Amino acid sequence: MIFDPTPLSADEEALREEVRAFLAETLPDDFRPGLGLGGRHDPEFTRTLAKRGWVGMSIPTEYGGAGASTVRRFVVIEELLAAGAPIAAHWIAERQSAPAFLRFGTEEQRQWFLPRIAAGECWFSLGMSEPDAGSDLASVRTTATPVEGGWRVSGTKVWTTNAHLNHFAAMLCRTTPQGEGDRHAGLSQLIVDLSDDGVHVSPIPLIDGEEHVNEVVLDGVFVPDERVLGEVGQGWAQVTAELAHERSGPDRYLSILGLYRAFLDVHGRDPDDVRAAAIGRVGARLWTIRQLSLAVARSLDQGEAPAVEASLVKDIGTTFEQQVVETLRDAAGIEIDPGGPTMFDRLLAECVLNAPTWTLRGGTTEVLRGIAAKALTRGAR
Amino acid sequence: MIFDPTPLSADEEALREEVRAFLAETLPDDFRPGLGLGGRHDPEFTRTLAKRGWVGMSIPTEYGGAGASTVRRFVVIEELLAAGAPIAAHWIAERQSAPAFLRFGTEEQRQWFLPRIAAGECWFSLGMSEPDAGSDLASVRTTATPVEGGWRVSGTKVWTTNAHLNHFAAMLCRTTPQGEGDRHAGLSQLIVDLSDDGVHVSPIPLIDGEEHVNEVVLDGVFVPDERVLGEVGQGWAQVTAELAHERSGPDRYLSILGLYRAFLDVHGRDPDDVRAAAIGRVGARLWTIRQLSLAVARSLDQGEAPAVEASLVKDIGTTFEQQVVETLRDAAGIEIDPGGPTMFDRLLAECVLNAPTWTLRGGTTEVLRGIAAKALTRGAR
Amino acid sequence: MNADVREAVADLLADRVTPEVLEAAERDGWSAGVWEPLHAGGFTTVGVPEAAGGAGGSVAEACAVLEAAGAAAAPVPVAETGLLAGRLLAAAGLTLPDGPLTTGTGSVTLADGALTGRLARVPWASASARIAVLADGPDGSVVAVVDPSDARIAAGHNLAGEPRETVDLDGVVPETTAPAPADAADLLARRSALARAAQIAGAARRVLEVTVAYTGERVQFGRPVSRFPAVADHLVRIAEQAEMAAMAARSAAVGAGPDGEPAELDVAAAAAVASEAAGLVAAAAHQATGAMGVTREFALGVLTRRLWSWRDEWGGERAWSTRLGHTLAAGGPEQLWPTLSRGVR
Amino acid sequence: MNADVREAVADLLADRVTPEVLEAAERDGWSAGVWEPLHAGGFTTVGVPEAAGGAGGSVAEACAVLEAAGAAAAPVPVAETGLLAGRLLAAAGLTLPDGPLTTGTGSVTLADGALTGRLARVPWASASARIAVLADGPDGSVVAVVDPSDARIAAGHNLAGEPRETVDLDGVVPETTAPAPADAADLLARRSALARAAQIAGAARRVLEVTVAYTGERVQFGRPVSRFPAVADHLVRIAEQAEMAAMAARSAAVGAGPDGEPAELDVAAAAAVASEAAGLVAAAAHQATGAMGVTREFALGVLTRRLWSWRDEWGGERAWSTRLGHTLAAGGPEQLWPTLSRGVR
Repeated sequence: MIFDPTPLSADEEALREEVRAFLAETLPDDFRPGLGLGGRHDPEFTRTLAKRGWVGMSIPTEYGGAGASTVRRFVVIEELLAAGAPIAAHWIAERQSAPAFLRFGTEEQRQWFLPRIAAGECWFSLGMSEPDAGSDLASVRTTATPVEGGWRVSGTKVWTTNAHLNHFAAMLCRTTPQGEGDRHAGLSQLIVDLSDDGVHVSPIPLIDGEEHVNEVVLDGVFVPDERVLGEVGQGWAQVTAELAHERSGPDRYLSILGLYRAFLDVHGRDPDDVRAAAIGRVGARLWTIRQLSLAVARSLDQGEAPAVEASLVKDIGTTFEQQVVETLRDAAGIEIDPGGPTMFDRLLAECVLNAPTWTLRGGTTEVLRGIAAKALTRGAR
Repeated sequence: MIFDPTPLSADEEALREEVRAFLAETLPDDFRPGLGLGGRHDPEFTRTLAKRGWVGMSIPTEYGGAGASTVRRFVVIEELLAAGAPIAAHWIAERQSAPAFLRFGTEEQRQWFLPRIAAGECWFSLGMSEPDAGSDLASVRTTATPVEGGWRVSGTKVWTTNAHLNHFAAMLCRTTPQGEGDRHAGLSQLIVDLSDDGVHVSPIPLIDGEEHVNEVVLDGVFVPDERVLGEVGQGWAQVTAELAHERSGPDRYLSILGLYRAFLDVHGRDPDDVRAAAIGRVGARLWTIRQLSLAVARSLDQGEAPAVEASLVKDIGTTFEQQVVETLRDAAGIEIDPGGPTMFDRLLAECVLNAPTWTLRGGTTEVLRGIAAKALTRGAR
Repeated sequence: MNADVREAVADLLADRVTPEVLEAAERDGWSAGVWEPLHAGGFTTVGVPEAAGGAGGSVAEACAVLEAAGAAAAPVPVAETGLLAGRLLAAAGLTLPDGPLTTGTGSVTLADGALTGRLARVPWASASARIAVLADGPDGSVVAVVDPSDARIAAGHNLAGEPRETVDLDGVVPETTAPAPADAADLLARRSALARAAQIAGAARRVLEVTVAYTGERVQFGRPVSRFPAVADHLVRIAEQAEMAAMAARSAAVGAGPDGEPAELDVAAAAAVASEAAGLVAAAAHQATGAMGVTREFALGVLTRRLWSWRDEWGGERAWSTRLGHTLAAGGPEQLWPTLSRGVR
Repeated sequence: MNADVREAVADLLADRVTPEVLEAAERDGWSAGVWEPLHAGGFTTVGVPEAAGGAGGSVAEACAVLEAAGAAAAPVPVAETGLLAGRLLAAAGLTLPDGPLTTGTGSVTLADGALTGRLARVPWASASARIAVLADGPDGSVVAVVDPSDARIAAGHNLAGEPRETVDLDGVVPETTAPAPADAADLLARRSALARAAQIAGAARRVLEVTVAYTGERVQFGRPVSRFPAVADHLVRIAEQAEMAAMAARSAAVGAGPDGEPAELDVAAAAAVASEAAGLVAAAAHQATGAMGVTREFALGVLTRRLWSWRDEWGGERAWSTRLGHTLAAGGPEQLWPTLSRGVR
């Protein structure tokens, strides 16, 4: 372990400038940056990005993508997240679903889904969590029963972000009843069309007052065989591979950039030493974590599989994000005012309410540390 | 749980003033306060204290003690620790051994040991830990074999503070070979005379350069039957009861008082806001934890058994002490200089090197939190 | 005694502050249905002398009420009516108007019999019958009683949806005025901070109960999640911080004595400790309860949104720590331990 | 490249820095037996141009040496000889004297050809062949070379027993002087802080190895203690902080480019991150290893005493964070992200 820092090539730097210029031109001056899971759901913005080739960048050109490296995608994603751009519409489709089709999908699925994803026209949700399951993703009770030409799916999924807006969800289902043995056996991923009549989506209101996550009840939804993703019975292996994919990207340390920038704007003019120290603390760690995350991306491009490193970086990143909120709040020394006059006021309120969820996405702190601890102690024996 | 604050009576306050006046008179002006385990080993000081009735205070008058309440003892101990007075000679004898004799000892043992402890003439060490045992105190390998009129003890004890200076140690020994079942069965406490020829004491040098903890090798030491403490085979129950006794006293939050006072002296004159905040943080928590600790003492006097509360207070206290060292170091913003010109320089160096041990005494953080968690979740079902 | 008060208020609120009532209060600005029985029971003016129309009792008893109200997340100005506005009026020799009261900080001037100025983030202003205003008059500081309908009030909330409104006084003629004691502003600030510390202590304690119950019932990988060491660790931290907050708030309150005001040092310590505890408790509880904890249906968010709000109202951890630090530093090293070990009265 | 350097130095030091050598070095002030092979291998002046008598190479390669030296706890002035004194001399156009070198900060004046003033906490002053002194001369800043035997040197140490001595110059005639570049002091401070960050990164990494090995071997309650969740958690934290320190130090070093100096912002970030990591790593390692960890015989204390010392030398976490914060604040919100996302070169 322990990566070396990786420089960006001139090409990669040029790409960054290009994205930056595009965003400066496109986003309004008083734009309120989105935090956390990548900003608001804005189909128009997603399509505009797609026209530039910045959606589904790592999809090969033969399927309508840019066939870009992990690092080039990193550069674009980083700028979009840094600006808090409204990328929620294509976020899951591009980060999770496209790679899954490439690894596990049929040629037909690739040809149908990937060009649509790259065009920003096909949006995905995740269908993993179930009520009372928590981080125990294997305790799946949603069942898919084989029927003529496909499967009939019934069950309930929760924490399904933007299911009321997106087109599809890859749902983890039990395709063979659970036996005595391996709890991970008998699971499969089925692509459910969220516009199907048997799909009932209702919002789960959160403490921040938002209603973008949903409960999705599947009431005998028919999924044809050609919409099974990967192998029947291999759902668990596929899902864990996907989770590893989403671990260490810039979304693990940039949720707070909007807040940080607003702090500088509102409380960072000629700051006293308390505020300066807070600004410096956040900056130093952000600068470092960014290099760690970039190093993981580069290593993926070099064909390595830095799963443990990615877990560490994710844990470092999300812990950092939560600390930043506390550090800046303390340094500001103000009452939190959700309707306050400054961008910092409003973003601080949003961050305080949302920060608890940042360590839940993509494996809780405990799960991540478990993975890392196992690798560390295995290395030693 | 959750205690009410308890006021001190006029009598108790008067006692405090008396101790304070005594210390002001007795300790030299440039006195360097002892940290952590209660200051230096000074038989002369211990005897002087004993003449005032401040050693073994809770020993009943019929055995030569003051028969004082837990709170009165709290008051005296608190002042001694606040001053960093050199009380190591009688510390264990008075905190652990005297209560153990009262609870488990024979009348003969009480009459022999207790007056000597109260006179400051009989000093004890603890003989619990063994090499490679860590917090697993039950993995005792020191064996006591029955012989004519007593026991013959062989084995090795470690982390035995001041065994080279003290008179006795209550050694936890295996008196029945370990069977398949309960690892805690077959243990007994034997009072070993540390001046015995079979006792070989050698120092364990620590990273702070001090040599006050020892390895004690027992090489067939004879212990007569009348020096068995409590019942043969009940050693485990006795030892855990003792541990509970030592949990939540003022030694859990006053290790750092000397450092704190020196910070005020050296870096606290007209402090900037960073240093003022540090001073206030430490003060606010110290003030609060002291009330918690005092509430435990009062509740003991009222016949309650606040074992869980005591664990929480100990955990809060030792965590606090470690944080204080970091808080004051950060606020001072200096290089640590063990031979530096100020008392703060010297105490900071000592604290940084010693702080790691503060969470080890009397049950590690993990053990304490385990006790507390069990009680919390039991309460809920 | 204090325990009896806490229990009485807890019992009274137990079935009244339901999730539905809380949702309604966020829409309506407060809950009359919660206020009425508290007021009828005399709990809204505990700590205000009977001579001034209050229910009498000490600051400690008032804080006992606030602990219970905090634990229940009661959406009513009970702190504001009694310890804050009530005692402010009483100290100026005024009699309490009936109904909910509030007060706030800001710069207000009394000239030619009319008040001009702005009060920022006044709790429950619109819902109050009267606002007690501390103003600069021609002959010094005065306490004035204002009808909120005479003021311009702009909406505002804290994270918990409790009203925190901007009150503009553009030449408002007060109903009554009286000269304020010299230390009125400072004592008000102390009681305000202490009130929030007591509310935090109550809410933190309730968070512990909610979290212990949930993690004890919820089964994952075949056993209650409270048995997982990481979760158990969170529970212990919550318990520790709840104890710290409660002991700090109670010590400062008891230290005020039967008729007195809380000491500056005690309030500073209590506010600093409770403010920090609020954040640690909320974070640990959400970490322990996972996704369920952040849903609006679950009991936790109601409490944590209050903890996140209250910890900074009338000064947060850093502000009070800094103030306390300057005071302790001014006393010098010799006075440090005698000051900190001064017992509660 | 940097990895090769690290490995070469690690191999060279592996059998040489034994517990006995370390104990002896604490008594004697340094270890000639460790110095000689490092010096002979050219590793003590990496990063100093060959033209000035150094071994050449970049700041990044010099830091690679320091990481390995830090991991081995090598009791010799390798940072001081190369990156600090060596480059200071080279920048003034001077050629390096042979043997260990050092430098320090303080107020020193050159007048009538003689140096007067005091340098505080100079590392390895007595053990050095020469001290490079930055002084105020009549025509501006100069770099002067002093023989330590011409100075009055008062003993002093850091927590690890490494010499940190007070050097008094009472009219000492230097061997050589040369005008110093305008930014010599600032660049020296940056390289000094970066050097310690690199040493911290190396030591932190080694702490991880030592702690993982010990907790993996040590059995308690029938299984290795590294399997206990609390201990495993400490191991992960150590790994995370070691990664942070290493990435920060390496990024700042690589950012200096082939011949350049490290950027202020990079050094500030690296120093702040490494300084904080040092404390966290030491605390977690001692928590994981318990009583054994604090004995002088065990390998951990050698490293943690260095971490506790190095983190504050040439400025600690708060000092560098504050400096970085003022710089970032001066750039304003628009420049914040462009500045932080500037890649390493």
